[in-house]
Amino acid sequence: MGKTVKHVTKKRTTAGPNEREIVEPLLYFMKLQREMEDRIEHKLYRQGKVLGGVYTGRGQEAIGVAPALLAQPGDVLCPCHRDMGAYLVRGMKPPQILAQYMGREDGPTRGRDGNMHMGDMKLGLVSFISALAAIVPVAGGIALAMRYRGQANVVINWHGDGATSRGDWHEGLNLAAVQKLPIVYIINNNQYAYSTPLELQMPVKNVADRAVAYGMPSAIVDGNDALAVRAIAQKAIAYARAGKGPYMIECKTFRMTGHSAHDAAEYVPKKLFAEWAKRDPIVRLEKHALGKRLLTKAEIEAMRARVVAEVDEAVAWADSRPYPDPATLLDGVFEARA
Amino acid sequence: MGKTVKHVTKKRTTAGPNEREIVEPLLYFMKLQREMEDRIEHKLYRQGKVLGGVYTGRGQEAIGVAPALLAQPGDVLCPCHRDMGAYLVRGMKPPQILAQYMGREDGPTRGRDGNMHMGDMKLGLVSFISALAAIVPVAGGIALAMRYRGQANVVINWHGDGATSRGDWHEGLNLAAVQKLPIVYIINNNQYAYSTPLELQMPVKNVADRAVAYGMPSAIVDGNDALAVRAIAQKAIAYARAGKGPYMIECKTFRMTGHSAHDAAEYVPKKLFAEWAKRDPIVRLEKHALGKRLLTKAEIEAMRARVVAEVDEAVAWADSRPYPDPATLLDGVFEARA
Amino acid sequence: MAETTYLEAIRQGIWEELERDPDVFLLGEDIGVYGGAFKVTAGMLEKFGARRVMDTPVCESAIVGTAIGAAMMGLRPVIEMQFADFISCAYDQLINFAAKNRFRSGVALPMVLRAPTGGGIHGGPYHSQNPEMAYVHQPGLKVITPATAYDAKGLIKAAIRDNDPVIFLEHKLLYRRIKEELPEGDYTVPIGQAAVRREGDRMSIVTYGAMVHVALEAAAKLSAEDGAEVEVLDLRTLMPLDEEALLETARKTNRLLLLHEDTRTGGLAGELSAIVAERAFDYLDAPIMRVTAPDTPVPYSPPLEAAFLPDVPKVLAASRELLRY
Amino acid sequence: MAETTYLEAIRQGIWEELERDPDVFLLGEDIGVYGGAFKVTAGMLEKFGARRVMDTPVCESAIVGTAIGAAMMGLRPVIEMQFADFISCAYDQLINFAAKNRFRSGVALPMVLRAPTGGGIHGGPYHSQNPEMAYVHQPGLKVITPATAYDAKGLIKAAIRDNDPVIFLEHKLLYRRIKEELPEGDYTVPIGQAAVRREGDRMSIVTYGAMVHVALEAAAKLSAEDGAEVEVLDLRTLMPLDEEALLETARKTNRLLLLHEDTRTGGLAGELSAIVAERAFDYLDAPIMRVTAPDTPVPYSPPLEAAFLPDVPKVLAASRELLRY
Ligand SMILES: Cc1ncc(C[n+]2csc(CCOP(=O)(O)OP(=O)(O)O)c2C)c(N)n1
Ligand SMILES: Cc1ncc(C[n+]2csc(CCOP(=O)(O)OP(=O)(O)O)c2C)c(N)n1
Ligand SMILES: [Mg+2]
Ligand SMILES: [Mg+2]
Repeated sequence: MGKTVKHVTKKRTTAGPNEREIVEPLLYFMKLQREMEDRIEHKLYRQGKVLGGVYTGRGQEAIGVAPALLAQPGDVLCPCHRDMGAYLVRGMKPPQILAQYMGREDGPTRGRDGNMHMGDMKLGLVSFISALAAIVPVAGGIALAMRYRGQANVVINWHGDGATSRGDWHEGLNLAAVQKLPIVYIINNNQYAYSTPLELQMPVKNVADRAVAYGMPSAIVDGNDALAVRAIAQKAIAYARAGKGPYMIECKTFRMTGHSAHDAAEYVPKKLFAEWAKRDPIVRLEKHALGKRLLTKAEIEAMRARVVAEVDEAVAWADSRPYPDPATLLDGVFEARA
Repeated sequence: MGKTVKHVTKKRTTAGPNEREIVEPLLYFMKLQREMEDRIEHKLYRQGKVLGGVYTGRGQEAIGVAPALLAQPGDVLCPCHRDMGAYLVRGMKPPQILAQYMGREDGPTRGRDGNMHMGDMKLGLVSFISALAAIVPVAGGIALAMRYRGQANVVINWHGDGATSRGDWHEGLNLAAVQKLPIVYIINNNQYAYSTPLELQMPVKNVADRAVAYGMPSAIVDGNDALAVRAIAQKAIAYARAGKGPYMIECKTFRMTGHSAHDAAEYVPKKLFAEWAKRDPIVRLEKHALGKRLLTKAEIEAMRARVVAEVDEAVAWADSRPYPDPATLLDGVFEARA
Repeated sequence: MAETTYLEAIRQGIWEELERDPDVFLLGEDIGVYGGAFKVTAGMLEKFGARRVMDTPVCESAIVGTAIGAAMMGLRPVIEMQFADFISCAYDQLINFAAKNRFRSGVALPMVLRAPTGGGIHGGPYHSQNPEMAYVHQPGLKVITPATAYDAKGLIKAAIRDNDPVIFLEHKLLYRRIKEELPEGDYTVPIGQAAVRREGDRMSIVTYGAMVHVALEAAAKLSAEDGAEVEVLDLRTLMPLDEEALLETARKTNRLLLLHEDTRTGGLAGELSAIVAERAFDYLDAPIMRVTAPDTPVPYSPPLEAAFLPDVPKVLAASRELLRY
Repeated sequence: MAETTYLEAIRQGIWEELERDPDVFLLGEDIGVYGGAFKVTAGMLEKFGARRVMDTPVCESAIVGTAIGAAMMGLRPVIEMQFADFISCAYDQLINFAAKNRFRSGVALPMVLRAPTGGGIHGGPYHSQNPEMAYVHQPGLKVITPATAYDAKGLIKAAIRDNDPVIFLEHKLLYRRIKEELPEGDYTVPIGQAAVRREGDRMSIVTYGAMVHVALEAAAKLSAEDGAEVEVLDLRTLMPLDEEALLETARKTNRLLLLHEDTRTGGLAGELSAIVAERAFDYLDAPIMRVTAPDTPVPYSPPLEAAFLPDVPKVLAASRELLRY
């Protein structure tokens, strides 16, 4: 009755030919996410312009950005609260995103919801809800619709380690696996669910150990290595697109912040922050790009400046936009009557 | 990253020394369950004396009876709808059970609920609810209470293959495994959930393959071999009792009936019934007992007669009992005020 | 023409929508080979194939989640919960994901959740519940409770064509007990319109689902025995609620009896009473009365269940009290 | 003596019960090392140890199920849901297992589920909800909604000592915003008793939770500006409901304004209205009015949220209309 759980582990740090064309957008979108989130957390939130909970993906940007860059038109992305990069890649614009955070009329939810709780089906972006893992069976339904229509598309569904403890996660993965739906699950294992460390969440060493319960291939990857994430995501997406069924990727990473802006993360041993700071995915990719002469220092500096300017402009625009009209509050609960 | 899933498979058909003392109660309670359920399904239900859904464990009796016989005082049993044998072993009496089925005042739920939806905490028997797998985290809470109180007791929790698709199953197993709670899960894999065959339920060959997701030891056993079920249950109970955590046992078996009394099971290939009829656990144990001269033909015949007489008497008694007084309907929703 | 049962009417409605619209598909436990626990989907797998009639594992939350995802993509999933009691396992998906999706993101979810509700079959606490209020109370869900075969067919078709998530509650006691001749061909019944089932001037009984038949029987008795003509209003849809029809009958008869099989506290009757007390207070000549199940789980034993369920004698007693007031 | 906040009052109450009764223990997400999302359980892990303060994975249904099992064995689990919005993930365990256990099997479940509810902190659709009606409507659950620090402490202690499952809803807006001096030593507040917070004769506002403070502010204004003395009844417990206190104030002032932060249709106000329309109809001099949130999800953006939430101006407008009637 023995059975072997095999995890494909990718640690590749090279992207093969055309590497510059691959690295440049990776770096750009990771930087853009970083700058957006820094601005939101360190400026707008403290200024009281962004309200409610603020969650960032600082240090985890590779996980959202790299797979999103591989998605094709018609593919659908279901990111979670630390995956702003996926939204940016897919074409949601910084001004819109900031309008969302600031509760303005021009955000994708028109002030109805906040932070990353937004989507745009025209861009293939689904608005997740707070209940962790509730998106997982929904992602399955989207994949089912693709197959129903005979489209060779896939769903990419991100979530954290903590979400894997929930019933919806199990039900969603099981149904997707029984039905061999085209989904890639990308799990950011940042070692905490709020204040709860892995050993209080799960009795296994790796989230990917659970893929065997669904007869699903899985891989574990260094989530702070953008090229490694890209390589395995490419494989997983191809697998799902070929109709072979779902694929699970566990990205080992670390949450370089508290759970949200109000959380000082005193429960996290300080040395872990120091250790993981050395593995910053942006710094690593820059080094790689410089070392392999894919980008010059000047180009990287120009990219930084561009990102800052974009975010400056986006903030100014979003902040100039009006709040939604309270008279519209009742609209949109149901379809408007003809 | 390789990891090996190992299932301990027990196919032992001998119980070692004192075998007669082991085989006799096993056979008696299996026969008693069979007779009770035959009477309920083929007589009382057709006579309209038992109402609602009627589910039997015909052909699966070893799975409820053998582990229950190993339970000690203070252990708590959480059986499901096909495990009447576990109730009988634990001391719930046939007259009471029949009063329950017949909606009489004297059933353990006083007519509030029907069929196997009953319990008696004094006997260590928990009343499960219909929602499949809802009992699983509840079993965990009971086990937690045992540990909280420093009792070296265990919980035995039965359910079917179908229940393993539900979120509560996952949440319950995960929490039990994280907390190393003293629980033995006994899964009757009878190859169907209502009309749904295994391949539409789960993407793995064995339910026990899923134990690896919870870092939990597991075993697969021939569920129609009472002594084999007993042997592995003994091991699992010892493991849990020693504080090592939960243990999963998958019993391969077959549902020798429709899902419930109204279901002709036309979706089940006829030949499967024929095949599995040959493996009837009662017939097998009788053969074993006769072959090893543990019991004589006369003893087995006497046992049969005793069981029939007991059930005759129980039916007569239950049928003589009154229905609950409708004036009591409102009682017991909340604690009665002093 | 032959008469069609309530169950067969729903089956026909779904069947016709499957034929009419290739985006309609079914999802649920035992709906395929078995044809559903109550056989509402019998024959559909054979006719439409596994792509459109999909058997699932036992995973209510994932079934609803899958429907949400498919609906987001423009498909029109019609899902079956084996008993309405098990909708609770998918509660979060329904009230938090399905109900709020359009409001939050502007994306329509054209999906229908069907489930058999109600008591009277000795199903006990877990096969007899009436869960409508959990969903009526959640902004963003429509809730439909047909009482006749005609409505069952017309409303299931309207529900499938609706662009919002619909909870479609079929009273299992009616499945095979009521029937009527149905018109040939396609028709729908508009969502959100109540129907006066019997005209009267002395008092009104406002109800829905299986209780419509109890109300009609009581009204007939009150006419025959008491000479009192009682109006019976069948709400048909609980959300959106036909407030105008409710107010109209209240203003007409000035005496209101609210009747439902669901338990009392927090049941729909409270909401109906509040609407009338707010908007037609001056028309009332008597207290608004409620006949409902008491605040207990649904009991299994026949005499307990009979005591639990509203029935004709209970409605008669309350009506006579109201008429005397 | 120093004043104690609402939050600190709950914390004290739990702390004292942990000290008093070794069968009391806590279970929830991030309640240990972190002390809970709102810090209600801060310091308890350090003081009482991991046996009695247990951090769990993110699994609401299993948390409730675990509490049910432990309570069956006679322990007294007090569980925390991080936000009341997530109780929905455990809905089935609550309404089907916890609520019905005593009725079905006679086994008591002394357990408490605590959760922060309500809006006003720009938490958006998933961190602002008021889920009380899902549980008030389910026979077998008690539902408590304290409005003051005194009550919060007295009621959490009463809830922990109660032998039935209790849903204890803490309004997060009150956590740090209100405080008062508390008596020294042990006290409880009886479950099921409303409190008149302000006496009046012209009309009554019946409410609970954070809205008690809105009602009091409005009543003060009506006294000062309109010379109208308005009675304010704080229900404190929604199930069991203090019907007598409700009827008494209705009979006294003859004009009723029902106020809650929960959405309108199917909200508690409907139930209250029905009770009064049934049992005190002849005392009413005016329609029963409701001020509630509208039937939408809770919006995030400040002006939308302000439009959504009942507030003093809205209560004043409705009160003046009622007083004029
Ligand atoms: C069902 C549910 N319970 C609780 C929460 C509160 N909550 C929000 S995020 C979070 C931790 C999530 O951990 P993980 O999935 O690992 O994601 P991370 O934030 O670490 O990326 C919790 C408990 C929630 N959103 N949903
Ligand atoms: C949550 C839930 N959904 C649906 C049902 C209806 N139902 C009752 S038993 C059953 C099949 C159970 O299959 P399994 O767990 O394999 O047990 P078996 O009956 O085969 O022993 C179903 C679908 C239920 N009881 N609970
Ligand atoms: Mg995490
Ligand atoms: Mg089975």
